[in-house]
Order: sequence, then structure tokens, then C-alpha cells
Amino acid sequence: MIISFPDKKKRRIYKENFLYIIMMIFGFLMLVPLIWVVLTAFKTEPEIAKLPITWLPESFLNFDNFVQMFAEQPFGRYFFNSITVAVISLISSTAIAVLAGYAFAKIEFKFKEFFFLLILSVFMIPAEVMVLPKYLMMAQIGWVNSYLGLAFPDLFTAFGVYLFRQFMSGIPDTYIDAARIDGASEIKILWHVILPLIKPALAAFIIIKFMFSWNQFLWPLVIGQKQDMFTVTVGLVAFSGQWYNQWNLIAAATVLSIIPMLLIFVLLQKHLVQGLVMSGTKG
Amino acid sequence: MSTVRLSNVSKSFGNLRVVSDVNLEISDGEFLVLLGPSGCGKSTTLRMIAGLEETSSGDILIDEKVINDDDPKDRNIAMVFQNYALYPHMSVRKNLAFGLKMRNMKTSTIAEKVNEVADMLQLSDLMERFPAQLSGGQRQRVAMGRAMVRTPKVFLFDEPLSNLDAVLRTELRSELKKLHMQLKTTSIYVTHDQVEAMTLADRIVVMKNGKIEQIGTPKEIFHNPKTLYVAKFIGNPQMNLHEMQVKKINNSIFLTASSLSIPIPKAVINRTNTSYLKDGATISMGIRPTDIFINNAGNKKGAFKAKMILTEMLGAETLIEFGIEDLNFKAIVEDDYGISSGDLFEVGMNFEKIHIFEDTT
Amino acid sequence: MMKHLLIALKFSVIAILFSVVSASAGTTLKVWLPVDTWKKTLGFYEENLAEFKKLHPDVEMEFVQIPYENYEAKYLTAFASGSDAPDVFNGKVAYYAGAIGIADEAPSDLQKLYNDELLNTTKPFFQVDGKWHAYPTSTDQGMMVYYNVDHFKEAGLDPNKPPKTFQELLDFAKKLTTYDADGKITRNGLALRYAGAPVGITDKILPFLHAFGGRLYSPDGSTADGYLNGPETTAAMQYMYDLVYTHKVSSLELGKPVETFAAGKASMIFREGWLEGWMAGNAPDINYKVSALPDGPAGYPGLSLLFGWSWMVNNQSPNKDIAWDWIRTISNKEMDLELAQLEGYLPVWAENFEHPFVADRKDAEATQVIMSNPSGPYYDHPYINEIASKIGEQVQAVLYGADPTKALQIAVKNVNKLLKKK
Amino acid sequence: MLKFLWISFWGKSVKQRRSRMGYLFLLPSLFFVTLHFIIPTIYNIVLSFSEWHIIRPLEFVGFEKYIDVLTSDEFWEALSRTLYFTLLSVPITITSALIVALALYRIGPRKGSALVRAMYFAPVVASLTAVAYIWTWMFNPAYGLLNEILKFFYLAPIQWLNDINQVIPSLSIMYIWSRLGFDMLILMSGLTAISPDYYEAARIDGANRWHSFWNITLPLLNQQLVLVCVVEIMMALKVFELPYAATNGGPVNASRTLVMHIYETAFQWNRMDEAAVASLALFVIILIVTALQHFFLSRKIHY
Repeated sequence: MIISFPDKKKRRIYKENFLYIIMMIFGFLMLVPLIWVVLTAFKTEPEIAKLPITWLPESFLNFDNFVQMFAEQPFGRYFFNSITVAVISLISSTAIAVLAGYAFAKIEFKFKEFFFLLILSVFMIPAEVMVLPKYLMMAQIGWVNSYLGLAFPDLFTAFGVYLFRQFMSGIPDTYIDAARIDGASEIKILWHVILPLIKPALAAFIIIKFMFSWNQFLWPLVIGQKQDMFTVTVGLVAFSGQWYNQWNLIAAATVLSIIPMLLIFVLLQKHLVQGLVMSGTKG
Repeated sequence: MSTVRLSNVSKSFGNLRVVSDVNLEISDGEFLVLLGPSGCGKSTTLRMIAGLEETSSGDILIDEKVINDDDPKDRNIAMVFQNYALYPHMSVRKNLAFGLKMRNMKTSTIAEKVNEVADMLQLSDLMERFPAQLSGGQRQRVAMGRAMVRTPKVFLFDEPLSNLDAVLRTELRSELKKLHMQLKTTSIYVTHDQVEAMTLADRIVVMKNGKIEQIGTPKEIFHNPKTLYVAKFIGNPQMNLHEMQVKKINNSIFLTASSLSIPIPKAVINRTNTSYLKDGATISMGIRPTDIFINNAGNKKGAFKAKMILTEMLGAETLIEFGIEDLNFKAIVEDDYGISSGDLFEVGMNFEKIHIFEDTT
Repeated sequence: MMKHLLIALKFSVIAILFSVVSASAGTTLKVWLPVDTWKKTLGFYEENLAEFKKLHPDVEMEFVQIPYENYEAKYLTAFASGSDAPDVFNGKVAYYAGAIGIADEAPSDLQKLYNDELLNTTKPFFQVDGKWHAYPTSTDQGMMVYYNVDHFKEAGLDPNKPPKTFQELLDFAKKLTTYDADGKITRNGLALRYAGAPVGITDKILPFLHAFGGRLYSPDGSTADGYLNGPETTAAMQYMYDLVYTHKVSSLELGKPVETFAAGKASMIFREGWLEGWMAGNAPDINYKVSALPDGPAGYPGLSLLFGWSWMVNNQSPNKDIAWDWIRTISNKEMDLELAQLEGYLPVWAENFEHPFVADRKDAEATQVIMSNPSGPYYDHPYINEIASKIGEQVQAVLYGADPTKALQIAVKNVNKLLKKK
Repeated sequence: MLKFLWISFWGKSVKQRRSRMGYLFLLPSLFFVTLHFIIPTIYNIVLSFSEWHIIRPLEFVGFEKYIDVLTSDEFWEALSRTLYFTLLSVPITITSALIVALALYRIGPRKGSALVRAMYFAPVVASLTAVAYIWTWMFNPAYGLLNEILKFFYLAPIQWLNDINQVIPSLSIMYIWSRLGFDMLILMSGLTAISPDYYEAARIDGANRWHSFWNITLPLLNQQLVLVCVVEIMMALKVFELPYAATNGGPVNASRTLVMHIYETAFQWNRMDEAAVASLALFVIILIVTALQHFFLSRKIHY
């Protein structure tokens, strides 16, 4: 295998370049719907209804749709709500999942397998199945229309336990042994030794979790009754009236609803890939 | 002023007994080496002393105080790991300071101690580097420093040199020895490398299958192995061992195999348990390669006819392999006198240095 | 990063504590309104609290807009939770008083006042067993014909002569529809409601049904068999089916009726009086007129409505009496007129119909026709909402090309199941 | 003194203390498992055997609600529609995600490869409600881009979401578009973790690309494939946002999915009891599907 065939190698590079271009083209096609909605957000109502359709808006400085959208619905409030809920649930679910992940990966105790299966089963059963009883529970403790109520199903994510356990299993035990001998308590080990080592997994989890919370729909639809407790997704749907759709405004709202997630993704995407790869290597 | 004592310590994982009834006393300032092949329970014993594993039964005492149920952090011990376990996300300085920080020491005191240790180990130029940026030897030294900085009662070493190449290992071994002479901290050192054990230890504990085979100074272990196992394990090349029959003729004892017959001097009988030196019994006879010589000087005493099989030049010395009757022996000699394989020659043995073991190979 | 997380955690804890503390103070009267077309109503009431404040100076009012989209779900979840339910809410009486039983019966003084003063034609929509359970938000006169004057002229029709019969309606629609080169409709002659909530679809077809002499179910509310699948209802369905498939004057592809009418892509639509106010705000350029519904084979369809919007009091509310007090303070003809003018819909007090505001409206003539004719059938079954929904699904199926007879057969089966639940 | 309290509370031995620490760390999770899973499941079961009324307490009615639900056409229609959607969407999503992942892996790290990867992932960040609106506009028969493209190729326009028979496939297109990137990323993480040694060894053994794919890539990707299958099937079975926002279940209920049926039954028609039965049905279906997947797919998987 030491002998190299220059022709073969060249052909391979050609092939790979060709593939690269194909993937670029398809990748661009994946973006078309997003581009289309962004373009639509800058068009006026008559422009939208013009036939044959036009690609580019007459003016990219036409922010009327965004202005009007905020005038018609308290989108600022929706954003605030979504962010609040996402942050509360992110903090809570990360803390809980890191603790449990550590326990599963590095501490010996009885019924470990059983507990892990129990938590995995929560991961398998979608929250939608539990919407009714959870809603009634929230109603009974008076958390309807509150941030805690909105965040409730997201305060804990079984997926996080799974992810962190996978990741932490890959950390050599000697780090923990060394820290124990160095005089660190379990909490301090977790904080000073483990957490810095699982940064990629944390980043992956933060993206996935934030995305999940931000994009929740059924639960906030049920639990946030008043407009001032709507999240962005619910607000977006409320925005499209029953009998009259203002597509220019819906497009603007849709675009805005995606932006925060897009930012987070752009900022953390390197870590997301790394985190997933690293937790993938540990079976 | 620290002693460590293990009293009837046992450890089982499920049904598997990895350490059984270990009794051990380590006096203050002593450098004790636990020696044995992997899986012999030496690491587990060390980890029990550290508090990383718990004993299944028996007591571990430091300064005559039972510490079975103390957390590692409360035992005032320090440990150097095989892979060093330096925290990859902390600089050398932070790695050194971590143990002190966990004990809530004042920042200024920490800095002082860290610098002191860094000076001693010549780490001062590396303080801001991360473990990944260090060579193996440097990492090893940081790991040492991390243990030293807390001035613990006991140092525990878990094969700390095994990840290094041969040259570095020798170098660091003597450094370690010097450090110990300087600090005089009670140390327990686990290794499977007999040379390390020999060079470092005040006393060696040879372990097998979770049990102590023999405890003794390196000299005792080498010159007077108590069991066949210890005899085999210590010394390189291995001691020549052969099954032989005991033959009592008058008051003399001979060991025989086919037509070979070796007379046993009184000195050997005196240091051997005579209960198994019964007439007709099968025992193992051992003699170290260094106690065999080529009989070229005309010294006829204890001379055997031998047939050369192989000679290997080791440098100053030569390793020869030859057969006497149908028994194969190895010897380290200063000169092979140009004997080549197939040649017949005579060898002599220092019968005083013969070892006799009850169990057979 | 950990430090930032900690800070964020601290802040969120404080924020939560703060919101818990600030929530518990004094009596608050919660008023909920699903905001569909009435965008100014709550603001109006908020500004006219003087009289109520005299009665209850310490009571805070909280006006909440509930988006129209799935407001029923919001209401139900609120009533079920109890803790955060409205004291006063706006909705459909038959459902909330009848099916759910959450609407309080009006006090006797209001019973008398409403009987004496409010418009007669729409009374049943706000009563259960002859007792008022609500104060109407507006007078819904049911469907009227909105037609585009410019399109009429273009098609050679007289804008002052709207269709008088369903036959004429079809003839006009044929003339008004425009097509592209492929024969695809580019402008609806008569736009039909084919999508959205099925309840709404049923609401919009009632005039067709009643004009042909059909009914949703028997007057005693026992069965739909023989009514919903009777020859009259079937004929009405067939008429609608033909509009789309036989005569091709109504397309399902151009958008929802109001959307197309406002965009000049529909020449005629059926809609309620409030649309006038909406058109003024959203499509001021459309030149249109309003007329009463045409006569069908069974004559004039009369007022054809499923429900009317009205204010109700939550009978589980600890502040029931205060709630009725608030309704009492808004139940006067001055506020009624003012609000109607503000939102552009018809008042509820009989006397206010004398006012020039009503007479000057584009739908004044149609209103007169509606008021001078007897009402069409009224459906007061508590589950009317769901019944209408089941029927709407099948109407939609017909508009999408299903056989009317078969579709109505399925509807009967579904409706009868619901009729049995009382 | 403090130490004594600590030890007497946490147990005498190091091991005991450490395992109790384990339980302590697990406690918050178990608390929420109870709150999110155990109590709701019990509550749901209780609800399914009761007559629900908004302001009156529950009343036990035995299997009445089960009979109501299991004999209603709507439930079965919603269920079969959901299964149809799942069968249509999931295999295509995973297959195309695998193809994209393999292709991107083949291209290897080079300038711009992160950008290409981001292109495929970008739709994932949009919420499903946003996806619904993006595509409703793409699918619009008159003003939508898709029909415009069809027209460009002289093809007949399609009614997409407006057509009873096309609405579910149209929703599938949305779904595939929005989920592909996520699966691709997971699969790529698995591909990256496969040591190139295996391929080298296989090539020396004379295996062609196809053999390598079947005998090395797929088996070693098993863990990621199982994860992706589990997640996608679950996501597809619970689909709600897409039909809710894009079609409101229409036209003529053709896109009314099971979760939508549950939502409407519970929150629009105020029949929590029947909705509870339908929820339990979904629960059981997911259990069965998950069990089947474990049985067939995860041979060598250790969690």
C-alpha cells in the first residue's frame, strides 16, 4: 500500500471536488425557503400578491413590515418571555443533568441501571403525551400563566443526563481520584475538574436545549393564556388570523423568530459539532 | 512522623477476592515498594490506603489511628498516578496549587509553597504551561510536585515511571531516590518493575494473587527468596530452576536429576526449612545465573560437563545458555572464552548460593 | 461562563420571587375578550370606568385581549385551572352557559332592562331557557352580500341592482368571474368560505341552507336525520358544489373570502355587518356596496346566525356581583352607540337603530330588510359549537369535491352522536 | 463534632457516603421524573377512566371513554394519518441525512466545509411553527415559489397544502427539510468517530466501497442511527405544529394528526377524558415502536 498511484489520487481529488460542488448546490437549495421568507419580509403587501412573482423586494430598506408587526402584537414581550423561559430551563436542566450524569458516570450506587433506564424512558416518551395531566397539575398549583409554568416541562431534560453521562464516562477516573486525594469534595470535583472538561458537551447541550425550549409550541400554547405570557412561537401563530393572512407581516415575524436561534447557532456551532463528536466516540 | 499499618486487610469485588489478609507495617520515613505482576492486588492495596477503594475487612492505620472510614482528603496522603492525572485544563501552577486551594489555604501561602516546590523540582519555567505542552518527564515532575506541595504524611506512588522511556525512567528513578532521602516522608510505591523496586526500596513487599509472598529488604529478597514465586520474579535473567529429587546419603544431602547430582552445603540446609528435605521428595532447586561460572581456571570443584546452546553478548558480560544432561541453565559470565554452540565445556556452581523450594515448577 | 450562569440564576430567582409577591394584592376584576375584529373595545371600556369606580373604588380592572386563534382553548384551560380564570368574559352563550355551564344568569333587574330595551331579533342568542345570560357586544345581523361596484360595472351589471334571488346570484357570479388563458379563475364571482375553523364554515353556509329551506337538525334538537340530509339541505349543498365545479365561478385557490374581496379578487362575498368597519381600515380603496341576502327557493333566508358575541359572568368567580355591577355600568344606550360607532358595527339597543349613524351605513338598507323579516332557525343545542364543527368539516369536503349526499350522511351520523349528549 | 454529624448522617464508610452522594446528585432528576413522568402517567390513566367536567370533580365511568374513543372514526383517522406521515417522513429524512453526512464526510475538512455543513443545518434552528409559515408561503398555489418553479419547467401546478391527497406529503416535505440537518450532524459525529484504520484494513482485505459501507460504516454507526431513528419517529408521531400552523388540520381534516386530535378534544371540545385515552394510545404506540427498535436495531448498544 506504500506504492501510490498518482492518476488514482488525482482522480480521487477530482471526484471529491465534484462532490463538494454538488453538496454546495444542494446546500444552497436547502437555504432557498429561508432566503425566500427573508425576501418576503421586505416586500409590501401588493408586491407579494403580484403575478408573476418577483424575487427581490423593491427595497431592502423597507422595514415597514417589522414596524407594523410590533405595532400589531407585543412581539417584544414575546421575545422577553421566550428568552426568560429558555434561560430558566437552561440553567435548571443543565444543573440537574450534570449532577445526574456525574452520578451515573462516576459514582457507584445500587439500582444505578434501573434509575438510568427510568430516566431514559422519560427521554423516549414525548412531552406531548403528558400535556393534559401536566396542565391540570399546573392548574392546581396555580402556575398557569407564569414563567415557572411555562418553563415547567423544560426544567429537566432526560436527554441531558444521557449526553453528560456519555461524555463523562470518557473522562479518566484518575482525574477524579487525584482530586479526591487533593482534598476536593464531590461537588468541588464536579465544579473544578469535571465541568471544565465537558465544555464541548455543555455547548452541544446548550444549543440543543435552547433550540428545544425556544421552539416549544404545544405547551406554551396551553399554559400561557394571556397575550403577555405568549412565547414567540405562540405569538407567531396568534399572528396569523383565521380569515385574513397578512403574509408580509407573518414573514417578518417568522424571520425575527429565527434570528436568536441563528445567532446562538453561529456562535456555538463549532462546539456543537465537537461536543457531539466527542460524546459519540464514547460508546 | 508517620507510620502506616495494614491489619488483616482484605478486598473483594463481588466474589473475586483481590486482596486477602494483608498485614503490613511501614515505619516512619520508610520507602516501601509493593512489587508484583499486574493483577496481584498491589494497586488495590495502595488505593485502599489512599481511600479510593474501601476495605472489605481489616483495618488501615496511619500513626496508629484507624482511618478506614476517612475520606481520602482527611487522610493527609498524596498520590502520584501512573498517567499523572494532571488536570488538563489547568496550568502547571494551578495544578500544583489545586490541593492547597481545596484546603482553603491563604492565597499568599499557596503561592509561597507552590514556588518552593517548583524550585525544588526545577519547574519554575513551566509554571504557565498546560499539561499537554509538557514532555513526559516534565509531567511526571509536576505530578511529583503536586504530591509534595501539601507536605503529606505519606506519599503513595502508583507505577509513576512506567509511562516513560527507559533512559528517562532511570534518570527519574535516581531523582526520586534523592528526593526521598531529602524529604524522608513515608512512601509506598507500587511497581511491577523489579529494578525500580530494588533501587528505591528500603523494603520490598512481593505480592501474588492478593497475598503477600515475602517482605524484606532488597538484599533479603534477592538473596533469600522465601518462595519459588519470589525466586522467579526477582532477578534478571531469571533464576535457573529445576525439579530435583532429594537424596540423603549418610549425613549429606544431594539433589539429583537424571545423572546429575548436586551436594548441598550445610549453610544452605541451615537456611532452608528442613521439613521438606526428606529422602526421595521432589523439590525445586534454584541457582542464579550469576552464581554459575565457566570452569576454565582449572578449579574442579563442582564442575559439570556442559554443552553450549547459545551465547549472547550483553556488553561487559555474556549470557550463556547451556545444557547439563537434559537440564538447561543460563549463566552470566564475564568471558565466554570463545566457546561456541555445540561445544562441550565445564561449568562450576557456587553451591552456597543454591536455593531450595518446596513447591515445584 | 460559570460565573455568568450563576448571576443569571440569581436574577431569575429574584424575578420569580418578585412576580409572586406582586401578584397578590387587592381585588381585581378580570375581563377577557377574544380579539378578532374588535380592536378598540377594551380600550373604550377602560376609559369609561367612572361610574363603576363610584360603586367599587377599590376594585382594579384588568382587561385582557385573548387572540382569536384558539381562544376557546384559552378559556377552557382558564376555567379548568380556576386560579387565573376571568370574572367577565366574552363569548358564545349557548356554549358557555349551555354546554359548559360556566355563565351566570343575569340578575333580575338586568333581565328586565334587556327584555325592554335590546333589539328583539337577536334575543335568543343571548338567552338560555328564556333567561338572559349575557349582555350582547354588538348586533350581528348575520350574512349580507358585499359586492364590488367596479366589478359590477365592468361586467355590465347595474351596481344598484344586487342579486335578488339565488338564481340571479349564480347568473351574476358567472358574469363577474374572470379567467386566465388556461381557464383558471383569477377573480371569484362569489367567494366561498372553504378553509379555516369548520365552525366558521358552517356559520357561513347557513344562509344557503335556510334559503333552500334546510336545517341543521330538528327543531326539538333530537336528530339531524331528515334535516341535515333532507332534500332541501342537499339542494343547498349541491348549489354550492356547482358554484365551484359545475359553473366554476368560485375558486378555492385564491385565498380566504375577505382576503380576496379586500384585494379585488372576489366580486361578491357573504359576510356580517362588522366587515364594513374592517374594510374602512384595511381596504379603503375597494368601492363596494352591501345588500340583503337574495331569496332562495324557500324565500328569504332571514337572520341566519349560529351565535352572537356577548359579555358573560363566570359563575365560579368570587367576584360575581362586582362583575355584574360592571356589566350594569356598561349596559346603557349611550355607551352602546359610542362603541358601535368606534368599531363600526351595529348597536344592540333598539332605540339606537333610529340614530343616523345606523341609517348612514352602507348596510342600512340590508339591515332594514333583515329586521323586518322573521329570523331564520336558531340552534341552541349546548354542543352547537362542536355540531357546527362536524358539519363544517363535511361542507368543506363538499367544496373540495365530495358528493353532497354522502358528505351530509356522514355529517348526520356525527351530529346525532353529539345531539344525544345533553 | 461537625465531622461526627457528617458521618452519622452520611454513613460510616467512604463507600456509603459516596453512594449516598450519588443518590443526592440523582435526587433532582428523580424529582422531575416523578413530576414529569410518573405522576402525569398515573393522572392520565385516572383521567381516562373518568368523566371529566370543568368545574366538578372526576367521576369514575369505567371503560366508557375507551369505548367512545376506540369506536370513533376521528381517532382512527387521526392515527392512521399520523402513521402515514411518519412512514413517509422518517425513512426519507434519515436516508437523506445519511447521504449528506457521508458526502460531507467524504469531502473532508477543507476551506468552506463548515459553511456547507451550516447550510444543511440552518433549517434546524427554525421552530416548527416558523417552518410551517415558511413553507405555507412556498407552497402557496398562486404566489408560492414552488409552483413558479414548476411553471418554469412547464409542469402543471400542484395544490400542495390545499389538496386533500397532497397535504400530508407536503407536510412531510416541510418536516424533512427541517429535520435533515440535525440528523446529519448526529450521523456525522458518528462517522468522525470511526477510526480510518478500519477502512484501511478493509481495503487491504480487498473490500470495495460498497462492502466497506455495509460492513464497517453501518455497523459502527449503529448507535447514532438508533438515536436518530428513535428521535425522528418520536418527533414524527407527535407532529402538531406543522399541521396546526400550516393547515389547521385541513383541508377537510386531511392533515389532522393524533396530537392535534388530542389537543382539540381536550382544549377545544373540553373532553379531557377522551383526550386522555387518546394520549395513552399514543403512549402505547411509542412504547411499542421503541421496543421494536431496540429489538431490531440495537444489538451492540450499551447505554
